[in-house]
Amino acid sequence: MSWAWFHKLGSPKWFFSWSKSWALPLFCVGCVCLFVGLVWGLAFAPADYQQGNSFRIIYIHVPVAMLAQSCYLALGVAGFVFLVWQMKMAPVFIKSMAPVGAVMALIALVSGAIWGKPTWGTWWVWDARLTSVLVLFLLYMGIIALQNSLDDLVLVNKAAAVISVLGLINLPIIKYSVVLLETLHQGPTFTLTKKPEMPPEMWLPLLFSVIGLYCFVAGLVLWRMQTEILKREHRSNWVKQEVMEHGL
Amino acid sequence: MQSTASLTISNLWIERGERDLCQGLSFSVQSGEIVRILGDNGAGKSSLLKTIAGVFSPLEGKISYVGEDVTFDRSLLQKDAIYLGHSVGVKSLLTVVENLRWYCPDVSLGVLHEVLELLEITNHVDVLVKNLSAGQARRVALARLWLSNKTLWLLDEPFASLDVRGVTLLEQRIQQHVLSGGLVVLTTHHDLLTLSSRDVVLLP
Amino acid sequence: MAFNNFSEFLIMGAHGIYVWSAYGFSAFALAWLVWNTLATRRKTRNSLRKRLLRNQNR
Amino acid sequence: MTYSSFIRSEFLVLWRRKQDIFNALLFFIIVVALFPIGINSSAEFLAPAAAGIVWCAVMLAILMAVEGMFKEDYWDGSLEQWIVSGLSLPLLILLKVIVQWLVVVAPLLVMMPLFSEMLYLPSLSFWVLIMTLLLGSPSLFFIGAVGAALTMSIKQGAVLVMLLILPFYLPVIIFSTLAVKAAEAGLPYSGLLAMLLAMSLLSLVISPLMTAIAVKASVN
Repeated sequence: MSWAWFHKLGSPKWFFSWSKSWALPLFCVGCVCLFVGLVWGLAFAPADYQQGNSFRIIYIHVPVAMLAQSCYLALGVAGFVFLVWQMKMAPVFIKSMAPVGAVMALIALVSGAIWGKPTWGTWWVWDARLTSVLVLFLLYMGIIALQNSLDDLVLVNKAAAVISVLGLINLPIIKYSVVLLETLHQGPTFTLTKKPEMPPEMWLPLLFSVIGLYCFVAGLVLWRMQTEILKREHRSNWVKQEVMEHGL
Repeated sequence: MQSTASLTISNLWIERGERDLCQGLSFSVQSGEIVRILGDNGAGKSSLLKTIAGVFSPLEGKISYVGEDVTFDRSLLQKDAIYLGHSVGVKSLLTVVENLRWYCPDVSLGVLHEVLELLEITNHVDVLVKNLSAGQARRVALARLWLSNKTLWLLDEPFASLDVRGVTLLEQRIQQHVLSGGLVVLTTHHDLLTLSSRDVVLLP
Repeated sequence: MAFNNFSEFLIMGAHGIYVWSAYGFSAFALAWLVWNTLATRRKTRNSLRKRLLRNQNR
Repeated sequence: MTYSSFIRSEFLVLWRRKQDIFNALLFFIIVVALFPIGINSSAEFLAPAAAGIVWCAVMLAILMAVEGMFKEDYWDGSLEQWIVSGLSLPLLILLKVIVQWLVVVAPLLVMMPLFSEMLYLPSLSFWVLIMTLLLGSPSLFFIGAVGAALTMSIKQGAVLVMLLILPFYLPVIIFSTLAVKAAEAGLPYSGLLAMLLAMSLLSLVISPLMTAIAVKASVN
């Protein structure tokens, strides 16, 4: 296997020009898929026979919760890559991804709480999944706070990587530990091994909105990374050219 | 202490935050030599010493000590070197003797007191360092130069906050060290009174 | 379509308030994220360009 | 510098700073006392909650003790001396954390019988509580050391360390209190104790390495 792509990814200049052709299309595809999925789910999918129409929150809740976890996984991997290979793009990625992940976790928490009210009759229960998403949110906020309070760039990079890697190691333990607390939450909607229990007209829109949100977030993160690269590489000639040539 | 040693820096680049320092710096130090690093504020004198000592790694370049490449693993050099930075690493909650015992645990009490007498801090042996003056605390740190038997000395502004008497003492010690085959790399704003040194100038 | 008319769609069998507030919050948060991303992008580019022009004039 | 002279000076410094440790213990006592006074002082409430109360207080007290563990070394230049000493930095950090653990946890354990009486802890779960403290607290110190190292260059870093580190402490507190509850209910609890031990061992391996990275990055 060729490792050329890996080294290319490590170069800010290459990454910048590559991401320029991907960010907008990804974002647009994401928006369209998300729109299709949400409208389909909100207006056309049949109501759940137990939960009625409140189950329609699933079409935003599940994608967002999945992303909150995927983002954290990605942060941990990026942190590891940085600590082992000193790849320059990894801290840029962490810096750009952390706020996005935090917003995802926050939406998951809020939409979950709102969904809980009609379903369980309470806004909040100390259930395994809710608690672990709350912890996830706190972890994201910790990373962001740490990055904002340190001012030396070398230290910011290392610190964010260290805490991301630690979080990645700890996340399974946290999940395992909170499972031991009581659980009210329904099981996972999608698993790789089993066919979904929902009828297709219910899970197909969900699939759309999941894929849509992934693309949406990918586009956003690419944009944020571009900004971060410009900030960090502002002394190099290609950035000067880039800034002067393209207005926005 | 080794009788012949050499430190060679070749094509060294150091990155500090936003700036590149020591762009492609090369020099070497042999036994019996004093090298004085000169340069404006912010030219990277302290960073250079820290890089040699292994506090951080250079962006590019090679550091070799007694013929071995130590760029990636500085432990060979570190076992044979003393580094004194801006903050000297003297613990304010330990007494003078405890501080020196921390750094040089193998020295006998007799030698310890001899050196303290030379440095004129005998009266304060059992005083916590936080109760000493800045100059006295500096002398406690400098006492390591008398107590340990290392070849390479990396001294960042060693004369800072020393009085005239202290400066003379330290210069004598450096001279003595160099004559017995030691290597000294130092930065200073003072003019060296009795020592002759080779200068390496860092351009910003 | 799972609903007969638009007002039924809005009410969602008494669950409308929950569904729409969840979606409202999500839309707000996502919109903030997009706005924040684009705004910092614009600000960074502008400030870099200004700095560059200032240096050129000097 | 050698490993043994390092350990000796660490003990000495901690001894000179005994007021700090004493403050952390006092803080522990006050937190424990808050629960009966603030919520409910009856045995029916306190007995089942005792392990949780003790663990919350222990966690906060340890966090207080650990949060600034590298600050002084950072400002007086000792960290640089550790790095250039030619000794292994992770090993030095490991030793430092172990010294801290001994000095803080030993008095906590000594005070435990008193607190178990004050909180009406059922006598059969007392030793399980002690076991959870012994097995679980090392990981609190190791994780806390990483947080302390990451924030040592910030003058007012205490709140940040809490924000950063407390989420990582959750599993320890969950496993510990569950173990005590299981013991009270007569269920097997050795699995939970093994979990605590595993976490302490895992953090013993990972934390010194991560802390070393943070220390090296902070000394700039």
